[in-house]
Amino acid sequence: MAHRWGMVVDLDKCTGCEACVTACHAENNIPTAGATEAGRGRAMHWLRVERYWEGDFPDVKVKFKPVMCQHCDNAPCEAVCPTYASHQTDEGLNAQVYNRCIGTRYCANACSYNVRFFNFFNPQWEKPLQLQLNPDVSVREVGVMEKCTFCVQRIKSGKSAAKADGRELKDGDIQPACVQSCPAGAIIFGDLNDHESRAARLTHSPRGTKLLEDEGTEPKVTYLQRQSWNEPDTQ
Amino acid sequence: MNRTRNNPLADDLIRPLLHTSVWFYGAVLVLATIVLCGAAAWAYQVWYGIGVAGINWPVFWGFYLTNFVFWIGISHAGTLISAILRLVNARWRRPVTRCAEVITVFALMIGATFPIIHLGKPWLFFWLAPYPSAREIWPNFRSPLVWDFFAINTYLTGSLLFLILPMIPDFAVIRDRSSGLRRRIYGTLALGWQGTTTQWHRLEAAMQIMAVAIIPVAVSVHTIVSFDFSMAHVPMWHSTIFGPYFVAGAIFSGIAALIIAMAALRRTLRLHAYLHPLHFDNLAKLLLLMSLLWGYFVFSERLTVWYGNQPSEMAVFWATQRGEYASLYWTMVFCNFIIPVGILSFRRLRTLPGIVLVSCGVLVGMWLERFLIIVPGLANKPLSYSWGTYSPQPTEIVIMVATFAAMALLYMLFSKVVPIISIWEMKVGNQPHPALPADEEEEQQGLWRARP
Amino acid sequence: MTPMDRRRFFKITAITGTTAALASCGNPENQIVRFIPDEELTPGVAVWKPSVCPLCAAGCGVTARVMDGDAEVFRSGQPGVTRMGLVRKLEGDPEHPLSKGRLCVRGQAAVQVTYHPDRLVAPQRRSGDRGSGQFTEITWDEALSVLVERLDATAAAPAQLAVLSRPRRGRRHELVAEFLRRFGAPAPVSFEIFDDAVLRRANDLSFGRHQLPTFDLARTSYLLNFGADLLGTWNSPLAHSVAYGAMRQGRGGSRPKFVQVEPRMSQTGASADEWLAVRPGTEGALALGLAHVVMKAGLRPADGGGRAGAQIEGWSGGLPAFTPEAVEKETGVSAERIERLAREFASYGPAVAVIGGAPLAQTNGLAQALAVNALNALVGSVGVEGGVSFMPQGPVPAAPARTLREALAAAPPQVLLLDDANPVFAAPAAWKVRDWLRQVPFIASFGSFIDETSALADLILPDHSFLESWVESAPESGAATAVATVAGPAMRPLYDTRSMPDVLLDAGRRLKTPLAPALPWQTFEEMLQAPAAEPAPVAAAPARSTAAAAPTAWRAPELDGSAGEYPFQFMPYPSQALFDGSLAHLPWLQELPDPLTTAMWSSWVELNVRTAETLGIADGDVVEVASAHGSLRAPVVISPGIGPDAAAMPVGQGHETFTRYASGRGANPLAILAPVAEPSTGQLAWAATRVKITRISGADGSLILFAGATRERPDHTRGRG
Amino acid sequence: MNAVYALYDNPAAVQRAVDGLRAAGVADADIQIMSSEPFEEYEFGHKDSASWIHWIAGLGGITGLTAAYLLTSLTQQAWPLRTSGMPIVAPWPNLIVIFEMTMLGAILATVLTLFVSAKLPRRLPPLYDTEVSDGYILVGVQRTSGQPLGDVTAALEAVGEGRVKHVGR
Repeated sequence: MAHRWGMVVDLDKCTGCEACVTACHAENNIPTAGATEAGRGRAMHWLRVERYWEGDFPDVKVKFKPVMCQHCDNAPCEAVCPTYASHQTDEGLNAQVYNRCIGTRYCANACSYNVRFFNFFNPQWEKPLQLQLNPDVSVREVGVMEKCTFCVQRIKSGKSAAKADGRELKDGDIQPACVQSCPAGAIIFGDLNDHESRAARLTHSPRGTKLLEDEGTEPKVTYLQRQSWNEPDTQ
Repeated sequence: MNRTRNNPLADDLIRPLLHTSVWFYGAVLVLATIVLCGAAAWAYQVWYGIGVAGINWPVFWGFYLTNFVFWIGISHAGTLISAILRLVNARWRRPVTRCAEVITVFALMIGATFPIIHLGKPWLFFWLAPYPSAREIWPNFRSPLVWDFFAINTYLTGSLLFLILPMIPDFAVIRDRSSGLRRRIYGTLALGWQGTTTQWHRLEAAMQIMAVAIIPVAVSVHTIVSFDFSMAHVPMWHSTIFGPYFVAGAIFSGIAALIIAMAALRRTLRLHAYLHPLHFDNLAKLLLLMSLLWGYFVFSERLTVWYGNQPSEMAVFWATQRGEYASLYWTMVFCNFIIPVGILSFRRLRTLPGIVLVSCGVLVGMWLERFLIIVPGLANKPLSYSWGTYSPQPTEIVIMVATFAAMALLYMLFSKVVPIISIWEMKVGNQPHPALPADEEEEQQGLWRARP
Repeated sequence: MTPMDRRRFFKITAITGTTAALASCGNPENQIVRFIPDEELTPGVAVWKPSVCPLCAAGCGVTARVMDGDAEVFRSGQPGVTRMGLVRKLEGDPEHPLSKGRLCVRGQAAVQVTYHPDRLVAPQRRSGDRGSGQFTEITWDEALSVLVERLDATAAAPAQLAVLSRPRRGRRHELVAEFLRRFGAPAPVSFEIFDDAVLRRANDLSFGRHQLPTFDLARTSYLLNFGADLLGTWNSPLAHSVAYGAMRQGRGGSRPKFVQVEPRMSQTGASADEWLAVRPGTEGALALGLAHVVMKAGLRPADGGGRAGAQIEGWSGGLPAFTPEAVEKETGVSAERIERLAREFASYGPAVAVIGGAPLAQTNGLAQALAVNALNALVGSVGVEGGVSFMPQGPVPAAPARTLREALAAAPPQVLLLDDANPVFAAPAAWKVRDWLRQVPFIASFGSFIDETSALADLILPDHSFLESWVESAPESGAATAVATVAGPAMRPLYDTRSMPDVLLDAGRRLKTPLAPALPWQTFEEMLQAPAAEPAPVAAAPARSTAAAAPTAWRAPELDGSAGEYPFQFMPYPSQALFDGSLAHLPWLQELPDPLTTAMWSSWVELNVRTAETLGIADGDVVEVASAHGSLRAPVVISPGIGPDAAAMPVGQGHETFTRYASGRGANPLAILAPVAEPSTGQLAWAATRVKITRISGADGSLILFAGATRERPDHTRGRG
Repeated sequence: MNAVYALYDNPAAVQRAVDGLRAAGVADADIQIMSSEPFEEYEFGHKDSASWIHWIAGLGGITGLTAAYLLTSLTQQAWPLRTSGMPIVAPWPNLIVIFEMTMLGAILATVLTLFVSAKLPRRLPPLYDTEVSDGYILVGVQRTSGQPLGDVTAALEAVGEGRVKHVGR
């Protein structure tokens, strides 16, 4: 059976530390916008940790929510693309084909989660920062939309490594950069078609919710809600 | 009834083609400079990247798409109105049709450049066209942008033909009345037109069919432009009212543009004898009707959102109603509803200056309407963490100004090469009844009064 | 020069086998020197090499992903290109007991240290005035002879040599200390603004361990944290976070409770189940209040506190001064809440209390730490599963004899060597570090970048980056077992840099009067491979000696500046991304949205919502923050997570000179701090300054936020509108 | 080729001329009338009217519809890419493209029919007079060289006004 990649984010574990954010930058050659451009809303974070305040001082709470491309089954970004740059792959990834993108930015508008980022200029790495670039990931040129790929390069190399070793792909063989770095282990990635995988099992957790569920986008990222403390029964 | 050489009609209408004032050259120079500035701004943007515009995350569409919708809206002045008037055989349409249809063609051409200007990679714009562009993949027919391509393509083709076909007999007139190079040029353009009864009949029949065909196309064009927005899950975009709302708005702004163009023509080309107060008055009544219709749509849209009380929609609602965009919003309501209804409802106020003033206001208001549809929705999508804002940058403003200059320039140049009022249609109009002699009286006296 | 033909090129290559020059196609001005690679890498295939993250004291093990690539290098005074193994990404080392395959946000960005565009590629000699930042490139031979000449000149008065570094552990620091000792110079001076000397001192008193504690978060059932940003920047944040993940989910039974007590919500506080705002500097009073309730309710006997309890005045009498009502008055936490928390803490063990960061950076810091230690001891959480323990260690390296404050009080030395410390930026302006340094006749820096302190140097001897050199760490906390990590270079050096320990060893050999006895190693690598001293067997549970020390009384903190003139307590805090400012040069970290404000590339002052309202300040407005010792300007972020009489500000920005990414950006809150110290350690009490705040102007665009709105459901519904 | 024509300045005279020519036995198809405007109020203005042009337009529309249907469905199946969970051949969006191409087909067919049936473009034939553009109406008959035109000339002159002119001969 074909793979169907999915992710689970345990909000009870997430500490908002943003290790995933930098890991994503490092893995995926995401350009740094710089202060001026960041001030004009051009900072690119394929993965961001949303923070919301609840209540007022002193009874205040904070909610962290890492938001990346939700790889929706019914992704609103796909159909609106005139060139099929955005489409669904056989493994359930919401793919963005950079070569086919002409920069209408329609997909980014259609995306309910605002997880698509646009190359307003040709990306630049001041020498020798280009040496940090990951050779497995292409650098996107001006006018191209980009977003979280679930580290498709890692999926590919994980599959080919398993094939080279002549074995089946196991749960946990493939870890996107954010999953690998997450100190608290709050992000879990796996094959949703493999019912034994951690991701598949956690997807059905009673704590599981989808982001903006009522938009009907059928995301493949599940958020496990934060729990509250219940006073244990003291004998 | 003298129908031949002594009739000043053809002379009047061809005169602008033969005599050109210094003012014309001056104006062309100024407008062409502005257009070149716009071209330079675009070149700058292509060179450095679309980032020189003010668009950002999450407001990925800004001035360019606003202008796109605005100009496509303006294009609804011409062919659609002209086709409707032709079908209902409104006699007063005759001097109006061509100057209206020209607006359609040029506005469409200008409007259609904006989706290209706004592309991240404009050098690949032709990938929107239906051909197997990259790796044998055809465009995605599910994308409203591809629908746009088809709709604009059909409407532009139709409008262009609708404009050009009735020009052929007029070219023949110019051919027959000129000599030398001009005769050869217009001779070619006239395609050997003789004016045989067969030709006249075929032309009339073709125009009749085209008029029937172009009306649904025009309606579909702005509906499809509205689909660019209503197909996306952006708060206050995803609305079924958008089709008719956009079409009504388009006609509304189109009529305003037509009134301004006609007033300008009347003054600069001294066409007082042809563009009568009646024409303006009729168009003003149409404008009033569209203003009321627009108000009705806006009210319906706002009421349903307010009543529905969905948080993400209400965020946009309040951002426009009383937040960041409130000043623009209320200016829009003022220009599109309060002023037009306030002035055009009263016969006494429905004077030429009044009508032109209202029309200018409507253009401003309708431009703002498009801006207020596009930007606040994108800036306030459901995840409030990703809310943003937008401010236009010089490149966008220069390009926008340049397109207005381009419209004026094209219009002026057109009026220099083609009679802006269809000669033969005017003649036909004169056949059974002499047209409104009273008007001419008034014109001679330089008076302008509302007609009883 | 005759253009080199192909045949001759091969000949030279064959003869020398190391480096050769190749003229580029007939363009003599534009020569590309291509160095011959000397390592075998399969193109496109990644190799993983271990390393150690040097960015904070935690000492986490990392693995570096190395792939080949063309690098522009600078070798032997010549720029050129070579194909070499390049580190592309850092990951946590799965085998490492601290990182367990994970890596924190700063560690992820550490790779940019190596590839920073403003990294020094060769030794530099000052060519302009001191502090002008003008340097000229020189060769290592020149640089070393200058250094050795200076050292020789000081040999007559060896006490005039000083080294200023960070208080880190490990063999590199041992080497430096050894060098100084054999030279006859005093022990190194160490400085780190966010050092935990107060906590080490308290642990020494309470538990006989001069060491930072390790918390068994994974198995605790109740975590009570007084102000420590333990998931963000404090102590061993990565190890804490790994354990925190296990604590939250991933073990059966009931879910533990996490209570955070602090005056300003930190990233750690944001994850708490219960967040208590407390008056700054009164955390200890709350801890004692809890202990009072526990003892009074008979949940635990007073002697459970043991040695730790004995450190607290009035402990054995049940802390009569710390009734819930009295503590409510002191801390602002309601008496009922204190009662409830105390019962919870004592009932749902294993429970652990943590203190760190700002609560200890007060004049009463030691008493605060002792109070929390005693609370832990009272509920029996010391040395048990789910409690607090101390990592077994080898003989703890002798604590640096001198703090920077002590050194500043003395006359400046003749020769000062700077290693990885930037006190001109990180010490309060009131310490006048810059003036002191200007009086030092000769300063040499081993830094890779020109920062505020090395800008004053006469000589810069750039060190390798950590990926290019032998690295090691000997963390003092973060795991239950002893951890020592050593790793070789993950890649060859890009530039004409040299490992600082090797330079010291080399200089030592070149001295006119050799070191006596001479250092036994030729290189740092040799030192690392030499057998280290066996770790002394230390029981996981700390020994409880009964050594009596005078009990300490908790007293309210003394703040600098009168409450009338300076109404706000100023709370600088280490930034999640930029830490103490030493990471402000890394673009990834500059562009990282702050977890709580989402600010990037900016400085800001956090003010309470009502405070801002009273002062007529809107988000982004620029204010002046003035203490009795200086003032700064920064934009305001209005926050619901801070008390009305406090103003918080992240440390990290405000560099004058620190590469293109950090220079001239934002303001440095450390500069305006009062030179108030915690008396027992002399550590700067960086949370003990009062400030006043004046609105200067509207938003000037210097505050760059990533998020558009701060609430998930802003009030936009029909009824409210 | 030779031809004779007359220029009249009012349509009533033209109608009389046409009637006269018919009476003289000239076939309707041979009578050519040229004017600078259509005259729908007169019988001669309805010469050659035909309604089949509408059918051609309809045919054009059907062609456009078929082409659009094939274009959309075949290309979608040629490389079946999934987007937004929609079916590979997505009927609703395709209807829009089909509609536009239908209308385009009808419009193009109409224009094509106009050009073909009105014999445009062409070189201006000899039987023409630029005075047509001044508002005169031309009535003429053209015959192959050598055939006499006396009957026509007589009929045209019988109208009593207008100027009779000869071409060729």
